[in-house]
Amino acid sequence: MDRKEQAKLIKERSGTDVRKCMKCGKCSGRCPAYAEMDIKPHQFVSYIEKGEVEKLLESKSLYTCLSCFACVERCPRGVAPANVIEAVRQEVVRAQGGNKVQAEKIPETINEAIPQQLLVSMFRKFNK
Amino acid sequence: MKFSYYPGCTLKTKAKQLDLYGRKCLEKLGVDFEEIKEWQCCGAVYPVSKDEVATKLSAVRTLANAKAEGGKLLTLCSACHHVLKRVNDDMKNDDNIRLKANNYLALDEEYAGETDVIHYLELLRDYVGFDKIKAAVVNPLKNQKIGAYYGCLLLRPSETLAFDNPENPKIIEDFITAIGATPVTYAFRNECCGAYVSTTSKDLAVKKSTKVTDSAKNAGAEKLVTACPLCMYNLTENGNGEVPVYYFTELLAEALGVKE
Amino acid sequence: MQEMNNEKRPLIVAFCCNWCSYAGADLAGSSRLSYPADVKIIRVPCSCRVNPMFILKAFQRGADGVIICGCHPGDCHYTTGNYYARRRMSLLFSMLDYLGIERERTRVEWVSAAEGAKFSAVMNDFASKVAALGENKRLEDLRCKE
Amino acid sequence: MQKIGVFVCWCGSNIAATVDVKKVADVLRLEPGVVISETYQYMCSENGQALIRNAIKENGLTGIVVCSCSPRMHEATFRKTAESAGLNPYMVEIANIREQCSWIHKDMDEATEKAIVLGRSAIAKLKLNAPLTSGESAVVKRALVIGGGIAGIQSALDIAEAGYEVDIVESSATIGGNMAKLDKTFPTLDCAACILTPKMVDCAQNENIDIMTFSEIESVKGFVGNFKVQIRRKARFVDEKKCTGCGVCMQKCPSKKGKNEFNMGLNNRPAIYIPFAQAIPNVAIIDPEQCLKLKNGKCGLCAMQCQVNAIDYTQKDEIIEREYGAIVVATGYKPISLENFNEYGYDTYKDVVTSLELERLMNAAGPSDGHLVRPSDHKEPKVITFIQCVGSRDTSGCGKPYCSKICCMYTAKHAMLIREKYPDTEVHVFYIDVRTPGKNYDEFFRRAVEQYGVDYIKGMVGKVYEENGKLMVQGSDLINNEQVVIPSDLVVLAAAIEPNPSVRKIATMVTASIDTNNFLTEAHAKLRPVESPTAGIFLSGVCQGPKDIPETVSQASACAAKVVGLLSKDKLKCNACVAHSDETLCTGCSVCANVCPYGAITYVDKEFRIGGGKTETRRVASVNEAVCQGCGACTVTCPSGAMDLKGFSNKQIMAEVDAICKR
Repeated sequence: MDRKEQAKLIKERSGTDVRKCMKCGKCSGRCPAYAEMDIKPHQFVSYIEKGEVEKLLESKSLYTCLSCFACVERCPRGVAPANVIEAVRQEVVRAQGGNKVQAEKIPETINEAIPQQLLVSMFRKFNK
Repeated sequence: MKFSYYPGCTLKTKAKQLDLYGRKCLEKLGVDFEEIKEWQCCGAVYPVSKDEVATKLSAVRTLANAKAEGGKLLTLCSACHHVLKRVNDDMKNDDNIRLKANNYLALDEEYAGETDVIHYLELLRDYVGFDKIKAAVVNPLKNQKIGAYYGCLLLRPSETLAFDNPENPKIIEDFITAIGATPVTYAFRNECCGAYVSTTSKDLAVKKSTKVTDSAKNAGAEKLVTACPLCMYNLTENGNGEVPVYYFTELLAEALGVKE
Repeated sequence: MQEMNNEKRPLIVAFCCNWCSYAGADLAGSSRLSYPADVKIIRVPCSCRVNPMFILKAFQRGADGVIICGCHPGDCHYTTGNYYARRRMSLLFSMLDYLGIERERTRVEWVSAAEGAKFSAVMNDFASKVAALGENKRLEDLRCKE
Repeated sequence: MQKIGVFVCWCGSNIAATVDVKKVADVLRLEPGVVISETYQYMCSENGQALIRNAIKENGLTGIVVCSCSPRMHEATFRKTAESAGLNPYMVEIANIREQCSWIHKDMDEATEKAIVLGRSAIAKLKLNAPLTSGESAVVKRALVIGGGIAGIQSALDIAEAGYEVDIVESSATIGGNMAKLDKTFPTLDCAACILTPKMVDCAQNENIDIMTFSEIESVKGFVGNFKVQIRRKARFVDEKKCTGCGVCMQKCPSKKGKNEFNMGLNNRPAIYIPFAQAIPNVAIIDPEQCLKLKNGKCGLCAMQCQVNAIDYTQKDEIIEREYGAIVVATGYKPISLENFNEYGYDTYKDVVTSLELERLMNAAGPSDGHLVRPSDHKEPKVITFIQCVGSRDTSGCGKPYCSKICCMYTAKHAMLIREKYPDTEVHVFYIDVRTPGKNYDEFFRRAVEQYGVDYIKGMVGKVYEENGKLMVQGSDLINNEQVVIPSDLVVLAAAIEPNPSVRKIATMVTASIDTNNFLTEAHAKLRPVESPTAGIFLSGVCQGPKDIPETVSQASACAAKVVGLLSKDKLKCNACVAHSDETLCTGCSVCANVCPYGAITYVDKEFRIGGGKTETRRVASVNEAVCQGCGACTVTCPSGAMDLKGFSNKQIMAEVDAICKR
């Protein structure tokens, strides 16, 4: 699939209209994980609007976005940057070898106190 | 009015206190409720993507069951509440998802978001009333300075969750006042603790949780209350360790005198 | 030329509001943008002046198509007239549909005083669609025939 | 028996090249009722008109059809021609055989045939024409200005200068509006009071101006030239004519905890007060919610102290009625409520203020006498952060979708004034775009950056929170691609502005149209920007759209010019093609009044003879011909067919349809 097509697909999956963005940067001003992101929330919106997905697919931000929806909540234009990040993450984890979490390694990373819901969430978010 | 009570997986295991005290308090307050029959997993995270339907189906089953039982679905875990409420919103407003979900499930009666998804705190505020709770308190938690921790899942996106003012919520503060304690407001009570990445990026989770617990401590909070098992785990495990975190139902049970 | 006269041409009545569409038609004229002579314009102050009876009358008298042109929504000289027209016509058109008058025989278009080109394009398009449908016999009152 | 004359114009070769004008004239001559049918090269020329005039006189014509260019071009010309020959001007019909025939068709036969049809259609219509006369109505030579801000003041002054009487009705206790609260004005930095208060005094002293403060519009009836307006003069419990404004009462009043509205609630005022030192009228007013005497009957100190016995605790609202020829709406604006923007902490932190509050904090007559201190601890702020576009350009539903237009400039002004007066203060401005079109505006903004070293940060703020006694402003710096956190002492929000909420009620009363943002709609966005589509209603200032002071003043003066133009006429000529109702058919159902955009239709009870010497009284529609604009919406909606439009009657249009469809 060519990149343009892919960008279109991601746009549709996100369910948000990135053209409404007025480039104010409020999403990135609000983001609690900003420092841990190589590509920032407002850039996700901008790249998708331009149809450039390559950088996004390799971004580390896909795994540092906290899915806290602070950016969605406060966008003055009704754009949902978190939905765009999620749509790109889906693009990655759905591809072959895209799983972020290896089931075999689980015992090393978890402890007894982790609630079930968090484990399920982890697989849902980061794996196919 | 009868409420269909939805515990969810975590309340049956790691968050037993949340469930146990929740039920005891409902009985004490005279709320008519029953555990919803054959409940399934809520789906754990709300699938944001528009092309995900299958991952929403288990939530739809629960919602449809609740509709058959009277249409009032009572949730306690913030994470479950978030998923159920948003899936319900999709079933109400997203034609594509509603059509596909109904086609998949082939329920006896088509489901179109008729159920009301009500969080336990909303029940206390809107159906019981904090005044009534105040009157029912036998053991007021005097002299306790408690910070409310909302996190993300109950508040955002406010358009769908419609829980409280997303930037300046007060429902848990009102709850704290009702049980006789002193609420402490602090700036990061609605900021994310980073629970979702606690398994994959521990550093980030520590950073975020510490920010929240520091903010609460500096404002003078002695303890925090939450409704979310994920936040509970993360703030306890990755926070500064100086402010213990409790489920709000536990404090409610204590105040109502039903804690063993 | 002889064939032209023998061939039955469609008859189209166009109601144009005085402030936008009639001026748009004038502009089409002064820009020499042609459209079929089958289109005959009746000037009304506003598209909301068009009584559904006029349209029924036109069909009864043998018109093959009727088009109503008004100012763009929000631009009505009388503020809201075109909104009334739009609502009335959508009701009338569904009734005509029920009577078996093809949908393509009626139309509402918004043409501003600056849109001479649009006026001409709309009339060309409408006339060709109506011509393709052939004669309108459904409502024609034979008693009106000479 | 009708005698119709047909006149076919060649328009040089414009028509004659593609339409066989001779043939058209010959065919139309055979139409029943036609007694003469002529052609001429230029019918609109003096000779052509003379031909028509002579034909009318010689043949005793009852009506004429001119087959020529568009009626939008020469209908008025030929109506005058007819009138000069003694024919009613509305007995003229035009068949448009140029724009809608000769110019768009190439084939001569086809064009000629169409021209004949158009001519026939015009004849058919003409046969049903009736002579019409346009009505006239007198003009009341007095204007009403609703709102006493700078817009209303300027309009009133200009109208009064032209020699007409004006009433200013202002809902608050003084005129002056928002401008009176401002400190300095951009781009010249004049002090607002220095340029406004002389104008306020002019209003008070001008014999043609009557100022009614603390008053509201109760109802508006009538139409252009003849409005009847009821005005509620609210009880201020002080006799305006007696009070001298000495202010002793204010000093003696024991109830001093009222929120000082003029200072945006930043300090307190007594229950009896004069809004500010330069208020016009400079008389006191009692806040009944706060006055001990009015609340529980105990006190009365102010009445005891008043030397002129101006205090009257028994005063009641009074409603007066006046007549006006024109109404100017100048209701102005207010900053939006910030309840949807809790992320900036306006409700939570005392030191987060709006720009209008900052104006008061910086104003020499403000709560801190012009010494800029923060509200919480009255200390001088060392770091001040401005946030722009708070609620402007917001389509999420929390704010307003439009740009408020004035914020970029006043924020630059604030930043500059602070840096000038307190050079050791750090000033940051978060902005999305800096919009400064206008004479000397961008230069002004650049001065803030280049000369005064104000730190402009392109990006929006996501959150304001308190940490260690500082307000932490967390936002984007898009140019540096960073998230910045600025520890500040004072945060200033450039809140969006919205039309004064009272404008909705007023728009309904005067039937002026209003847009989705509650701004009044102008008759034409470009060509009639100061008039409402409703005749006689004029728009001045921000009620029509966001604008700054220079623009407001220009619009206010433009508005006054339009009002003076109207008031200078003794009579207004009305449109002759108006609706009228056939009272024998009308059932008084009110449907027509509901669709009328002008409120031209009212209902009257009328007596009708029903035979046998008996009468019955029925409610029937009555059209005010001075107000009706002749759109015809009512004619189609009328279920009984009683309503019709003169000049475009049902029968006339049906006849045109018939003529066109006849093959």
